[in-house]
Order: sequence, then C-alpha cells, then structure tokens
Amino acid sequence: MTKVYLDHSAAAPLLPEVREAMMPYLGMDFGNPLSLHDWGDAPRDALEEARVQVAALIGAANPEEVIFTASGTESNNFAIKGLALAQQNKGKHIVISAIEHFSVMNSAKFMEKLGYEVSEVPVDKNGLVDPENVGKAIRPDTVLVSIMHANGEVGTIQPLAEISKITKEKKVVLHTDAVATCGAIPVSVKELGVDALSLAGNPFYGPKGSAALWVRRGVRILPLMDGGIQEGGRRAGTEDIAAIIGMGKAAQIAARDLVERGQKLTQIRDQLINGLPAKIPHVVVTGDLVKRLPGHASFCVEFIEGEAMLMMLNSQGVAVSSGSSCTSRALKASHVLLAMGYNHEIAQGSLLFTMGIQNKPEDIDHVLNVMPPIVERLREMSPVYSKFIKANKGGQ
Amino acid sequence: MTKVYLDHSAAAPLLPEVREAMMPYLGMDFGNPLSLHDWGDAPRDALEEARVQVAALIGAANPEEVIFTASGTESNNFAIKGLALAQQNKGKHIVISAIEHFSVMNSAKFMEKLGYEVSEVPVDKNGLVDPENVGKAIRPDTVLVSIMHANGEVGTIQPLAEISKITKEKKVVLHTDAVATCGAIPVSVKELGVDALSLAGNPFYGPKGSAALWVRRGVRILPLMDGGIQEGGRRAGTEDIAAIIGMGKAAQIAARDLVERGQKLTQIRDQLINGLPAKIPHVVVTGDLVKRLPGHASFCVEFIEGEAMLMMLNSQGVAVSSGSSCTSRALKASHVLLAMGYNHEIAQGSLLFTMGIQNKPEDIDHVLNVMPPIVERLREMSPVYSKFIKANKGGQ
Amino acid sequence: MPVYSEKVMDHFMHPRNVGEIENADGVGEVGNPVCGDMMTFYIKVKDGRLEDVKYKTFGCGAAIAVSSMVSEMAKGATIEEAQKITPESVAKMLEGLPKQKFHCSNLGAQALNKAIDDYLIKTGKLKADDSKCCPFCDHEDRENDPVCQQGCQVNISEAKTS
Amino acid sequence: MPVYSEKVMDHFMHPRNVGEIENADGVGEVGNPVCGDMMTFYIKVKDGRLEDVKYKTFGCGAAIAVSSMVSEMAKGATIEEAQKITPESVAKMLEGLPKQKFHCSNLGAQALNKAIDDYLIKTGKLKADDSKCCPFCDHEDRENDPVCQQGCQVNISEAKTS
Ligand SMILES: Cc1ncc(COP(=O)(O)O)c(C=O)c1O
Ligand SMILES: Cc1ncc(COP(=O)(O)O)c(C=O)c1O
Repeated sequence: MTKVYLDHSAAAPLLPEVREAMMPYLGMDFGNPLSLHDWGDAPRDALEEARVQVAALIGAANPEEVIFTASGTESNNFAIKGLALAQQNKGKHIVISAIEHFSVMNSAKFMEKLGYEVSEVPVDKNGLVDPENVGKAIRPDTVLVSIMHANGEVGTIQPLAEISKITKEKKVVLHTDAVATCGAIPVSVKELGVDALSLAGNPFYGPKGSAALWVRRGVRILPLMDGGIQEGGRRAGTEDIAAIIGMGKAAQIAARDLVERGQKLTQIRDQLINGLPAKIPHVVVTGDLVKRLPGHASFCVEFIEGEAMLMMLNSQGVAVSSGSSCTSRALKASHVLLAMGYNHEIAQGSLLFTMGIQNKPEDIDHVLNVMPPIVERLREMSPVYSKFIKANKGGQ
Repeated sequence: MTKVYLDHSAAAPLLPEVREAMMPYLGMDFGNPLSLHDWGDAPRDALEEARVQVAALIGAANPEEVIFTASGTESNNFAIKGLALAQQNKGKHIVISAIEHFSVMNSAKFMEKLGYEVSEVPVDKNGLVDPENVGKAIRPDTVLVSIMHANGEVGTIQPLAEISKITKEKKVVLHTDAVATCGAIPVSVKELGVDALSLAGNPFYGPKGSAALWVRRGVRILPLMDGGIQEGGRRAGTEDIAAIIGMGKAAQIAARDLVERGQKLTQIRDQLINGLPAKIPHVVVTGDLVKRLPGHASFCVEFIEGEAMLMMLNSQGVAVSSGSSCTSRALKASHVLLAMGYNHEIAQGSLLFTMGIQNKPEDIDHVLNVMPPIVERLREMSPVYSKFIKANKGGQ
Repeated sequence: MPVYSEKVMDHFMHPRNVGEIENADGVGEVGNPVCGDMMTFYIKVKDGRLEDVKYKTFGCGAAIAVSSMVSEMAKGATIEEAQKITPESVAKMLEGLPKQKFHCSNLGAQALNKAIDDYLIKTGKLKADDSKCCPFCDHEDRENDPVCQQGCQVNISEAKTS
Repeated sequence: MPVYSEKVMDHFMHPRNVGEIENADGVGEVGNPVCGDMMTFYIKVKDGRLEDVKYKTFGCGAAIAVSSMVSEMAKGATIEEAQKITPESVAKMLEGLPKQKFHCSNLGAQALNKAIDDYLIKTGKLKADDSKCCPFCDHEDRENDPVCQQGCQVNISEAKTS
C-alpha cells in the first residue's frame, strides 16, 4: 500500500547524517563534558560545536546565549517562568497571544498560581496578532510578552519584527516560541528583535530530546532546572550529548538547505491547499494563505469530525493530525481555531497536513484521490450534514 | 597505554543491547506515541513497555506511577517543587539532608524564594542521617521530606526504611533521590516506604537523557513541565522515545544482573578501599564502609589537592573524579565532605573512583601501582606537607 | 498496538445500519458539537420489539463504532432488553474503548434510550420529564453540576456562554 | 579539546624550580585551603636581580603550572621587571587558562610580589602595610568587600566563621 506520512509536526524522521553524527556519543565517546580527564574532551568539544551550529541557525551573535534543553516544551516553560520570576520585583503581568502552544499557555497559567496576571492578545480570522493590540495589552507592570513565531496548527507566521518594535519602546522582554519556524524559514533573532527564543531539534530532522532556549546576553532568567553548573548554571542536569550533537548537525544542514527546502515544500503545500477545496465542497483553509509555514496545510472540513477522517486516511496509508498532536487526545476543540472565530462544529472538522523533505507531489496526488470518497462517506453518515441538506432544500 | 575508566558516576557507557533497542526509534519508528495513525503504534507500545520495565526495577505495583523525565536533575526538581507546591495550602516547610545532590538542594533553595522554609538534617562523619533527627526536624507545617537513598560522592546508603516509618507516622510526604542506587543495589519503593523516588538511566548503562520520577498513586504533584497531555498530563513535552526505550531495556537487564554485578563490584571496590590506604600514608576513606554502594570508593588524600591528582592519574590513563562531576568545576569544596565534618584542607584532597561492570581487578592493580608516585610527587611540591613534616619533626 | 480494538475498527470502517428511518416511531438525538460527538437514533417498533434501528453519527471513530454496535445490539430486541443496553455493555462488546473515549463517544446507549423514551411518550406510556439531563450529551446523572461529570464532561456553563 | 593548553600541561607535568630556598631573602605565602590553592614563593636577590626563585604549591593543575611559569619568568629578572608580572601576563605565557581557573589559581604573581615585598621590607626599602589585602589570596584590591571579588573570590565573612 502507498504510505504517505504527512504529520511532520507530530514527529519527523532523523536525517541519516544526523544519526551518523550521534553514534559516537552513544558509543565510545560516552563521557561527561564536565569531566577533566580525557573522556571529557570529545563530548565537551561536541557540545560547544553544536552550540555554534545552533547559534548560526538563528543568527545569534554569541553561542553562549544558546542554552540546551530537552524539549520545546521545556524551553517554553523555562522562558515563561524563568524570565517572569527573574523580574518579579519589577511587576507581575505577562502578555501572551490567544493561540500559543499549551507549553506557553499553561506555563502562564502556572504563573497565575504565583500571583501573576496574564493577558491574552486576540487574533483575527487568519490567526494573526495585531501588533497594536500587543501595545495596548502592555501595562506598567508587564514584565514579559510571549508571542509565538508561527502556530503549528494553522501555520500562520506572526509579524514579530513589528511586535518587537513596541516591546523595545516599552522596555518589556519579548520571548517567542519559534519551535515551528526554526529550520523551516529563515529565523534571525536580530531581525526579529526578540530577547529570548525557543526552538527544538526534531522539527528540522534532529533528534527528539533536543531543544534550546536562546536568551540575549544581559537578559536575566532564573533556571527551571536547579542543580549543577551545566550550561553555565542556567540549566542543570547531565547533558544528553548525543541529542545535542544531533541537533547541531541538523541545524547546520537546515541552514544550508533552508531555501531549497522551503521552495519545494511551498510547492506541494500549495498543491494541497488549492487542490482539496477544489475537489471537495465546504472545505475551508485555516490560517493565513501568504504568511504561512512552508509544508503546512490545514483545513476544516464541514459537517464531519477530524478524527474519523484521520482514521480513514490512515486506512489508506496517509498519516495526518487533527489539531496539534498534543490536543488530539484532549477532549476539547482546538483553542487555536476557537480563538480565530471558528465555531465548535467547524473546529471539530480540523485536519492538518504537515509535509517533510521526503514528500513528493505524488504524495499529494494520493491524498487528493483518497480524500473525496472519505469525506463523502462520513457526510452521508452525519446528522449535521443531513440537517444542512434539508435546510438548503427547504430554502431553495 | 593502559586505559582505566573509573568515573562511572560522571558517565557510564551504553550497553550494546540498549543501543540495539534504541536504534529503531532513531530510524523507522520515529513516530509520536500520541499519533492516532499507524506511525504512533510502535512508539506508544515501546513507551508503555519501558514503563513496565522501569516499574519492575523499583518494585512499583503500578507502571502508571512512573513518569519519564530527561534527567535525574529534572526528576528531583519535579519532585521537590511539584510535591511542595501541590500542598502549599497545608504548609510551607521542607526537610532535606545536608548532603543532598545540588538538584535537590538548589530546588529547595528555589522554594525559599516562593516563601517556603527549608531545614537541613545533619549527617555524621560517615555521611549517615539519623532517622531521629528527621523526626525532630518535622514540624506541623512540614509538607515534604527529601532524603537521598545514597550519596554519589561518598557512597553512603541511608536508612530510608526507618526514616519512612517516621514520615508515615507524621503523615508527611517522603521523596528520595535514588539516582545513585537504582540499578546498583536492590530498590523497592514498597520496602523503602517512600512516596516518590527519582532515578536516572545512565547510572545503570542506559542512555543519557533518560530518567523518571515515580510517584505513588494518590500523592498529588504539580507538573514542572506545563503543556500538553503527555505522561498523563504530569510531564508535558514530546517524549524522547529512543531514550525511554533505552532506559527500559537497561532497567530490565539491571534487574536481571543486579546480584551478580553487585558482588563483582563490591569485590574490586574493597580491593581499592583496602589497597590504597595500605600503600599510601595519610589517606582516609570517606563514607560508610558497610552501608556503601558497590563499585564506589572515595578518599581524601591529605596535603594535596584532588584535581592535580586527577590530572596526573589521567596522564597514566586513569579516569576519576574529585567530588561529584557536577562540583568539579565549581569553586567551592564539596558540601558533602564539609557536612560530614571534614575541614576544607582535607576536603580539597577528595578523590572518587566509581567502577563499572567492565572493570577488572587488574584495573585496580594499575591504580594501586600508579597512585603512590603521584601522591609522593605532589606532596613533595606541597607547602602544607612540608609544614606538616617540619611540625612533626619539631614534635619528636 | 493500535488505539482501537479490531472490533472497533471493523464497526468504524464498516458501520452497520447507517441511515434514517422515515416516519420513525421514536427518534433520539444526543450530543453536541462542543463535545465533538452527536448521534441521532431512529427506531421502528413492532409488537414490543425494535423491528428496525438506524442512526446518523457525527463524531470520532469510537462514536461511529459505538453507534453501529448499539444498532446491532438493539435491532430485534424487546424494548426492555434494549433499555438495558449500557455504555459499559457496548464497550465490552467492542472489546474495549480507549479510556478517554469512554465517556465522550459512548453515547449510543443514551441516544437509543432517548429514541425509546420518545416512542414511549408518543404512545402515552411515559411522561415527558428531562429536567435532570445534560443539554449536550443528555446524560441522566447531571444533578445541576456545572460540568457534566458522569457524561460528556463538557463544562456546561462555559459552553453555554461561548 | 583538553581543559588545559599544552603549555599548562607541560608546566604541570614538569614543573620548573620546585622547592624551598634555605635562608631566602624573601618569602611570600598566599592562598588558603578554603580557596583550594596555596603557594609559597622563595627568592634570592643579588644586585637587584632575582638570582633564584623557588616555590611550593598546593593546588590544582593550573596553580602548579602558574607557579612554575612565574618562577621561570622571574628567575634572572630585575626586581622591577619581576614586579610587573601579572596574572594576565602569566596566563598569556601559559597560552591561556580556563575561565573559572583564572582568578582562583592564578596567584603566582601575587605570591612572588609578596616575596619581593618581604625582601623590600626586610631590607628597609618598603613599609609594612597590608591592610587592603584579602586574608586568603592576598589580593590587593579587596576594599573591604565581604567577597574577594578581584582575587580568589572566597566569601571572606563566611570562610572566617566556618
Ligand atoms: C545522587 C544524585 N542525584 C542526582 C543526580 C543528577 O542526575 P543528572 O545528572 O542525570 O541530572 C546525580 C548525578 O550524578 C546524583 O549522583
Ligand atoms: C509551536 C510549538 N511550540 C512548542 C511545541 C512543543 O515542543 P515539544 O513537543 O518538543 O515539547 C510544539 C510542538 O509541536 C509547537 O508546535
């Protein structure tokens, strides 16, 4: 059977070169980079090489500003909690967008337990934050603004450079969750004007368990992981060198291939974004059509539910998500789609295709072939659809 | 040159079987265990299999009580912060021992910033906590006691079963940092009577980046990682399946080989513990001689400094630590040795040999051969030693 | 291991008795898009037996399989037998449901029962009274909780305002 | 990459001029076991030149290499030249020192200077006055800070009570 994996935001395969780079550190070079004897040398060099590679991917001037963590979630928790707590004498107000990843949103909720207040900036129908609204949300006691670079569920890229103009003017620390963008589109901390940025290795074909938080020199942050002196005392715990070197290698390759990858992925993305609504009525594309991640196509298929589509697509060899992989087992409709103004019924029909560098136009052809009968079958079964048909007949 | 690695507490090599078990998850089976399509099946099964294997290693009745994390440090941060915060309405007092790992100690210090109070229970010259002192330290507002199972620096194993009798009687939650013991000696959460237990994969030849916190069912804990619904909502972030499956496999092998490994390691440990002071005057063994980790030999060599010995041993192919690997670059003498009553001068001469399953009696012979001239050379150079010699001559 | 049992997958991929019944003797509708699953059951009664059972379902794989299984269990049964169908017995016949799917998607028995109630009310055998029902999943144990604890777990007060 | 430069390793493994000088013209002792490094420098002065320089050192690899390098740099130098030896110039000659070793272990220049001061005081060329010195590393820039910021970084108040 044709197998088409289109769920790269849930998990991406390792690049063979990345796995190669990791192997010595799962073998002979198992030492601890803090060790003063010979066994510490290779892992210590690897660690610092990876730091340089990751810094280069995000245009960071100083590799020491890169702090390795174990997941995008950890980077976001570290940023929200660590940056807010480091400034607790200055104020206790945090601004985020309404469509942040749960790791930002729930970290902010956690801070509420510690007496902080959180304001959510709304988004428009395309999932875009209006920089003016960020400005309006900032108060004298605001210590942190966190606006994601791109949303993993609808692919919309935020106007961060404009937002950072405002936060700079108001002298508020700006963090961005760039887990969905780093390695997918050019990211430069300088051009974005942010003070802290989260990224993870797997989205650009690095290993799971690899991620980082970049924090501009001079910006104070409290550790999330208290303990030893690893990562300059900012993130304790024995380093997972294999994961880190893998992330470094993947960052290096991503920086090299960024443009080419982007062009290829944008092409097959548009093939799907244009093809699906043309083949199936009552399908809406979610997210912005222009300010959009390459390789990201998201839809709401009306009158039917996402998981049922997902399962039927799976039976045709096609792997996709409904909402983000994190929400697919939660019992609530996507907070992202609701914040964009979709109602519950439409939001239930969410379907997310995320393409990777191994995908080909034929993969999209396959999807465009198998989707229409699936949707038709499920609509035939749907009480919502029959009501719609009856209502429309009545109206004619 | 003979190469003798005796720094397993800093880093241990992966078992080949463990690396084998990890490989599919660095390759074809890269999927996300939360995915509902076929790509989620293998990683989901692997995750739950590993959970069963880790639960079995620590005698936990219910695999769901095992929460995977990314380091021993994370498990300890999670335990201290999460268990204390979950009970903040009950009280804000935490009891730890004076020789906890920095990840426990500094997590407790962090809680002080949130208004908690921390009491440190002292240890005796052998590094042993007196259970009575734990009882005395508990107050009506105590919500958490954390006493490590064994110290990685001096190898002393604490009388946890006796300590848990007291915490049970006083209805206080008891956590133990068992990073140094799990996989090295039999550990049963039931027999220890604890409510939460930290362990890490690398000490028993599993991968770095693998660790877990076991929390008894019914004991409330707040997440350290807020975000998605992984690990039952208790630890968000995409799972590093390769690391987790590696930890599971290593746990399975450790459970199988525990007794045999222990006997072998105890034998070469005692070879060194008896041999070194016999060959070199003014060497003290630190930690308890009986309640001691197998494969763990720690000393203070008087009149000279640890790092210099370490470097000279390295030039003879021997890898060791001075103090824990985490402290070796800090600028302070070991808080563990100071808490045990050693003065700064002696503590500076700390040397730590941690043996692994690949070590042989000949490795110890090599150490016993190369150590005496190294110590002699450094003592000849030492102003402290010449003062001691002069004082002794004067005294005669 | 796949998320769903083979039995669930079979009923999901090949649902039995899908459709509507024109001039049904009883119709029961439960669920709501907030919760993600909606089912409408149609029954035809003859001599105290469910001569025909059909349904339409909006929802996940579990919801579709549950509807199909309930229709199979109910078809041909007496009203008393059909009233004894529970979420538990349906899940058992399906060889288990994932934990988080149990409450939200397992509404088939309730929809069927509502169709039976509809029939019984229409034929004067029962008095209309649904005061204790959750408006989203029509679970009976609501007892004025703001969250439908026993049923669909929707936060009712929140869902109403949004 | 090893923690230490080749030069450091060479001086550490083969330290030059180790020892004591009987009836030295000047002796300078700095450091303390709290900080982990202690050095005693001995000098022999002839015609305004350091005719001989020896030392004993308790400390890490860096401390030993620093002592050795200082002794080489000072031996044969004039007093004025020797007084110009600084932690920075020593580190440079050693092809660099790890960052965290720079302050704590790089006491050689201070010990040498203290030995020179001792000689100068003994010969009446200098008045004894060490009020501004840290008691542990004898750094001059102490200025009554509780922590020896410019020198060994020992927390002086803490160290005194413990
Ligand atoms: C007793 C103890 N606890 C915790 C840790 C920290 O574990 P990790 O380095 O995996 O974060 C160590 C590490 O050596 C340890 O020995
Ligand atoms: C935008 C965004 N932020 C954060 C995360 C969390 O990353 P991780 O799963 O590595 O913890 C994700 C994961 O999909 C994401 O898409």
